[in-house]
Amino acid sequence: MNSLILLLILMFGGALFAFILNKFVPALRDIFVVLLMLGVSYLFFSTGISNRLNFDVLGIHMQWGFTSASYLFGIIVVVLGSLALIYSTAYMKGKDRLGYFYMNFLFSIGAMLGILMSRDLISLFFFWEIMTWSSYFIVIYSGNDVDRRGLKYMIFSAIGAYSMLMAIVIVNSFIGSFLLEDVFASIFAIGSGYQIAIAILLMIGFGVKSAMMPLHVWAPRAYSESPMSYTAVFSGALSKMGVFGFALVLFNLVSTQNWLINEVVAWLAAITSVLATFYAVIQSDAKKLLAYSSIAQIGYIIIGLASNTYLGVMAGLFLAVLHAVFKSTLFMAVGAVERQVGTTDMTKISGLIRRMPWTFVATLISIIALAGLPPLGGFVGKWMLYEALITSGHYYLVIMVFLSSTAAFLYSYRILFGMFLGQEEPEFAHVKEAPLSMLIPMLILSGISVLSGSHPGFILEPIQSAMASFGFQSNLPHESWWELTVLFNTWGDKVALVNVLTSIVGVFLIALAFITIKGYKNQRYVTTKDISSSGEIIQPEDNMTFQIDFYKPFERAIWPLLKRKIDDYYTDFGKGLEALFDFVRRFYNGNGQFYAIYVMAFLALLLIAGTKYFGF
Amino acid sequence: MVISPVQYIAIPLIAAFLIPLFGKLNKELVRIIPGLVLLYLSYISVVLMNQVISQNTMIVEIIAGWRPPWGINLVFSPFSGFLASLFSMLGFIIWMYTYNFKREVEDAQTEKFYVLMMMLITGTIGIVLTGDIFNMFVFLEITAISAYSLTAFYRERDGAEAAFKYLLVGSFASFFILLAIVLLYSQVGTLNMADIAQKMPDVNPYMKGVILMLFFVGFGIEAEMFPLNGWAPDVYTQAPGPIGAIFAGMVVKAGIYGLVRVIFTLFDVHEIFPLLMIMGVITMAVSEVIALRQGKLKRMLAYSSIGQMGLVLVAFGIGTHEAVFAAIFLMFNHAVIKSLLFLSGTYLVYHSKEKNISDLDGIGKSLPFTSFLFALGSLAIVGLPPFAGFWSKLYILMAAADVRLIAVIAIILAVSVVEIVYYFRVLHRIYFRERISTIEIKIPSFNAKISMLILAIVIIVIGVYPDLISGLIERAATDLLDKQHYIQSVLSVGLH
Amino acid sequence: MMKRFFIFLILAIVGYYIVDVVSQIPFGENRVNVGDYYLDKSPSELKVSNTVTAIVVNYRGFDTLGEVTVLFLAATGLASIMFRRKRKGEKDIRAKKASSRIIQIGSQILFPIIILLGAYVFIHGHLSPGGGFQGGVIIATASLLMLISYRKFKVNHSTISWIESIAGIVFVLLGVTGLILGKTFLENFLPTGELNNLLSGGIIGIIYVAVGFKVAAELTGLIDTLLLNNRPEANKEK
Amino acid sequence: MMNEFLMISFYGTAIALILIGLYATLAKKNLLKIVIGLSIADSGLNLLFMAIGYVKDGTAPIFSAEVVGKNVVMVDPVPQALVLTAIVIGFAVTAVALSLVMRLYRHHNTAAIDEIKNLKW
Amino acid sequence: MNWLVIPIIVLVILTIAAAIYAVISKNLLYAVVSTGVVSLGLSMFFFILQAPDVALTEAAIGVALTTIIFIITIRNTTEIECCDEKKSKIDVKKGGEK
Repeated sequence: MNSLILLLILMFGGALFAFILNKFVPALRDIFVVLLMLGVSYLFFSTGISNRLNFDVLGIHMQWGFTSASYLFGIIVVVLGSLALIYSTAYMKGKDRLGYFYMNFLFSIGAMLGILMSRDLISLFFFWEIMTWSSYFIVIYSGNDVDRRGLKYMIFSAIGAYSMLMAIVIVNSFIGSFLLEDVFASIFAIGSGYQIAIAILLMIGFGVKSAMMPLHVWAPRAYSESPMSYTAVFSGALSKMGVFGFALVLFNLVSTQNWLINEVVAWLAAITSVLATFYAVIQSDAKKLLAYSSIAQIGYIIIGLASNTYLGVMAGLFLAVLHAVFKSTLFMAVGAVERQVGTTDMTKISGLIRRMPWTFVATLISIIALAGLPPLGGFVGKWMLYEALITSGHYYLVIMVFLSSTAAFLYSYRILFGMFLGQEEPEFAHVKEAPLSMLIPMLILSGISVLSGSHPGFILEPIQSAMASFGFQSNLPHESWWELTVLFNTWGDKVALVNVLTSIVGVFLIALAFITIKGYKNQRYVTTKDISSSGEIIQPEDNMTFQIDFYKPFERAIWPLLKRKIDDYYTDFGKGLEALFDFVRRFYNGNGQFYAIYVMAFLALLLIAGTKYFGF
Repeated sequence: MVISPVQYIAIPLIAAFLIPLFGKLNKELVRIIPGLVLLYLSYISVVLMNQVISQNTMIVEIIAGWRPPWGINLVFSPFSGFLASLFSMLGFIIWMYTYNFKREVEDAQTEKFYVLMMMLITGTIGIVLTGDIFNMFVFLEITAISAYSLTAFYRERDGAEAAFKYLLVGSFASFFILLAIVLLYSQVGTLNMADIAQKMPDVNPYMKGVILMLFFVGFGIEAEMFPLNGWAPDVYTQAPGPIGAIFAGMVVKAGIYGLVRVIFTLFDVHEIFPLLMIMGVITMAVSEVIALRQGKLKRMLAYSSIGQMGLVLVAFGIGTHEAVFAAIFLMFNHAVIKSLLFLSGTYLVYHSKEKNISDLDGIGKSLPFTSFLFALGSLAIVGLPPFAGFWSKLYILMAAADVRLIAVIAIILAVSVVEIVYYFRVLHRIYFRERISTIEIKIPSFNAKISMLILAIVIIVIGVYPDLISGLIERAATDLLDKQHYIQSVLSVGLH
Repeated sequence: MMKRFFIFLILAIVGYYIVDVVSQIPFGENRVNVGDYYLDKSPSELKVSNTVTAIVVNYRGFDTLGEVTVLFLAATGLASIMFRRKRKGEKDIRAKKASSRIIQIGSQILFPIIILLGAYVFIHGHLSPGGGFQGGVIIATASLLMLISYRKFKVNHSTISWIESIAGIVFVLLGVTGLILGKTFLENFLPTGELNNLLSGGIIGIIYVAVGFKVAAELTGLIDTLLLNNRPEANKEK
Repeated sequence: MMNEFLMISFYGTAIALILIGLYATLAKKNLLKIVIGLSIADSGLNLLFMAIGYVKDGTAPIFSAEVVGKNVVMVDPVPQALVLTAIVIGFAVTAVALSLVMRLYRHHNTAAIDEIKNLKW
Repeated sequence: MNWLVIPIIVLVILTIAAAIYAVISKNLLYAVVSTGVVSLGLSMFFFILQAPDVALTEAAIGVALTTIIFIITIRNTTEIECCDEKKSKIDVKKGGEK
């Protein structure tokens, strides 16, 4: 049997089996899902990219198989999927409806693999929808539907998916085939108006999943309210499907004459990243903060893709991989805190560094990667992005990205400080470190983050072959843009990243040792309520730590931008529609005689119209 | 005795006349006999369908020894045969569901229930099988009268009100169809559909137009076209649960069959297609948005059903081979999926007086199996893969795209979003709310579970492997579009 | 008022088109149609002098089967719609008070005569105007007469359903017999006899008798069901 | 002349009955009036069909002893057979309708159709 | 055949008048009886149209049976057509109790 089919059968069959297993032998469930995922990962890595499967369904020709591009994303999916499942076994312990949870978890991972292996639009859509509903079922897993987040997610996904479907059928009506290669080959032969419409419709579809600006409103709550073990995959891998789709559309379906599309997308992404960063800053809940941060980060990625330069695309893809790594680490870390402490409200938690040191380490590394500070991969990615934008002359975009990444420092700091540093509250004294099965995935991912800083080449290599399969060839003076541990730039400078890393880490370690030795004796524990005030009488309930309202001034400054959320417009629109629908409903007024009158009136109308217009 | 299409009518009739007698012998027989009959019908469906497909013919059965156009004949063509087989098999599954349904109803009523239910199914089968237009009217009346009575079956509901509305509008339908038949007879002097189709070109176009409009309205009422469907939501709501499934799965389909048979075969006027499509779009849009605002489960399902019928009309209105294929596929899918929804939904609101959606809060924990099947049906009906509904919707969109009906595609998809919203809202309530209502819960009986499970398996299997059935549907679509073949096959029968 | 005006308007439109169409149908003209074939074959092949009967029972016998079924369903449906749980000690009362003696005696005399008339009508269905339906209705009228005039007159529902079922089954089985004998459903398999003879027309006569019994039984049952509920005080349900 | 007169009177009566019946169904609020309207409209339709099947100077399509062998014009028997069916079906529908009226009256204590709207929207 | 003219005119007028009366009459009993008259007229028409079978059927079903079941229904419900303009429910009740 073809390993592609086997992969899908294992995934979906395994998902169903996990559901059934949970009913009868719940003890074996965790082991089963982890083993299944590991087996699938093995199968995935052994599959390779040359495998092609052709078949017909209902007279529609379909083709499955990985390309180097989708393989890259596939790696993200299986790695994150396996780690998140391992993490899940501890994180979800003791919750109910686990069979349901794991079933949908595996469904969505299987669907993602399906999306990546589709070489035709119908299978792509098919798996896209499976991914949508299975993730929806996890989003609403935790019960009370605050703000109807699940429904919102589903509505937006549906809008996106159906605009995709519309594009797909229109493409087919022109080209007569759903195969991606046929579509790519002949898309520019059809009318320009249709071309643009198709590109836009497809991008709406992918934009929803990657939470682009006007379509992002579902994301914050969906990310923050799903179980964290799934959010790691959701934000890490699932949103990358949108990125993958964007790449497909931008590189293959938008002709160079329609460069405006690229510009618009880039600008939307830039606005997304700035606004989402601002929102992230003013959140007090770590999960929501990370959710907004995810949206902002995907903004960078899409800016990179839309820049349509070799370096920009590379930066975008690099950031995509990296984002998957560090953002899922962060979600896992927050999940660990949530599980051990019971809350993720940063105004309540503080000083967990002593209680959960390993979680802290993972968070720290990921935060550094997120903020784009030098020794780690985030820096590399952002550097490449800036360079690409500057060399291609997108100066305003550079300003936007700069604004957004500066603001990102604010929330990066906040999440680190709010949860781990600061005064230790006595009520958290009993908190223990997260169990091993949660730590290991986090630490593995952190390790990847570190490596990405020192050896970006191991990520850039698959990216380069992926770009080749997207149709990008290096057109630059250098032979190569990177070596394993060395970063070049347009101007011919070389930076040996390992040296940077080792030196910075060395300095850091020395400083740490120094502080520890020097300051250990002077340390004094005070509670957050025990702070001397300058003549002001402090009430016991006043918590004076600066997690609270620390960013108030900043918030006040950006408030005009954020006052009216896009969400509110959607809500008003929905309300208006509902009122309209209620009006339509009055047609069925309950009086049977009116129904009979409708019949007669319709007949009269038809007789007039029929004899006049239908040519009888 | 050789298996022949007339047994579709004769066997249920004998059984219907026998049931009152057997009811005196043994109460259980009353429940069992319809099942046996429907099982037998399913069996002959398989045999006949196999014959039709393998020999690439249509079976035309003469009745009373007079060949068409003088006698009545039954036509088991790929299209009508497909629908007849669908009805009998679905009927059997629904019978299985009703076997232990509402045992507390009096014996005398049980007997009537089964007679009426069986005749409802037989009536729909008769409508699709008959080759004679007046005979179709008679079967329409059989269907209608059983439907009126079944709608008013429960005394504690507002069934009588719904039934009266249905009767009022349904009488208009019969009236218009009969009027059309009368005018048609005055023009062509025959009642056989093939003969009419053959003679139709000679009729003057004005007369043709008026007759077609009368048929259009008449069958449009049965097919739940938009301004004519006032009765439908009430009827679906008030009828017993399995009967709702029969309405959604068979009665409407029979109405649509009548409509398309008249338009495609009898008249063959392509000018009417845009009208059919426009009415379909309006029907779909209006009823789906109304469904969004429903607070009662069955009413929501009813409007959803009407909306799907609108989609079927759109597909027929496009009129290409691909579109007709999609329409028939959707008819099949909708019959199966909506039956599943009605059957499982019935148990979800079994003891609820108002049948409110809010009564479903948290019922997923108490009724896991039924809720799961309901969820599956919901996913399928909105056309999410990997369930059956996806392929038919895809094909309709493809057909629409091929003739560049971009606006229609947009409307269909926008309406699908609405559909997703209201179905997922229900699912959310089922699974993710705490149960507060104190309404007693009814666990489905074993046979009901089996019947729902069969439907669910069909949905999944067709969803994953649609080619299982596409051959039959392909033949059905070809049959519907090939008017000449129909005429020839019918009129040449019995010519020695 | 607006509504009424609107109704007049749409009725005027529909009426206009109906008039327009119908006026194009020539009146009294002998058009070529399937009727000619029936008029030609019915006396010569089926030996049935009443062509309408030949059509109703043989050429379009399937319609008649459906029609009988419609009546059967109406009776069944009506009984199901009117079904009401009996209260304790409630008796079946069809009329509020007994009719006057004159009416009673009159109906007693009339009853057998009407029954005979009905029987005559459906037995001679293939010879003269009339047939199963007309005869059945006439018989039903007779029992209606008794039901109204006698308070205690009871219709035995068991008997009725026996008659109904057997008559119906006879009809279908006659059809199926044709099928079994290698002919078609409802095809005549008996010798047709001589034109204008009582024993002519093959199975047509038998079917019409069955239809007569069936219609009579169904209508009687139907009226009885309606009469049983003829009690305003029983109607106060709520 | 005679033919036109017959045509106008038959077709006219039929259409008049149809329209009167439909009017009653659409405009009258009483349930019974609605049913009466339906039955009148049906009667009109039956009359129309019979009138269409009429043949000038035709006789009833019965081959009684005096007619056999003579060349007589007969009216079209098909409409007669169909109308026969239609009448019976109409009666069946009327019966069901009336039983529904009775139940509605029992339930709502009114026979006005605009007061019976528990089910709407 | 001219002798038929007058009876036909009478019949037409009678039938249509009865139909109109059946629709407008406030008393349902009268309306039902008028419907019976319409059926009777119709059955005459059928006779004139050389359709004795149909005439017989219409006479038996339309005139006798339909009228009777209508009357039974009226006895069960109400005799007076309700509130076309603005009569209240009380009138209907009275009609029912009669």
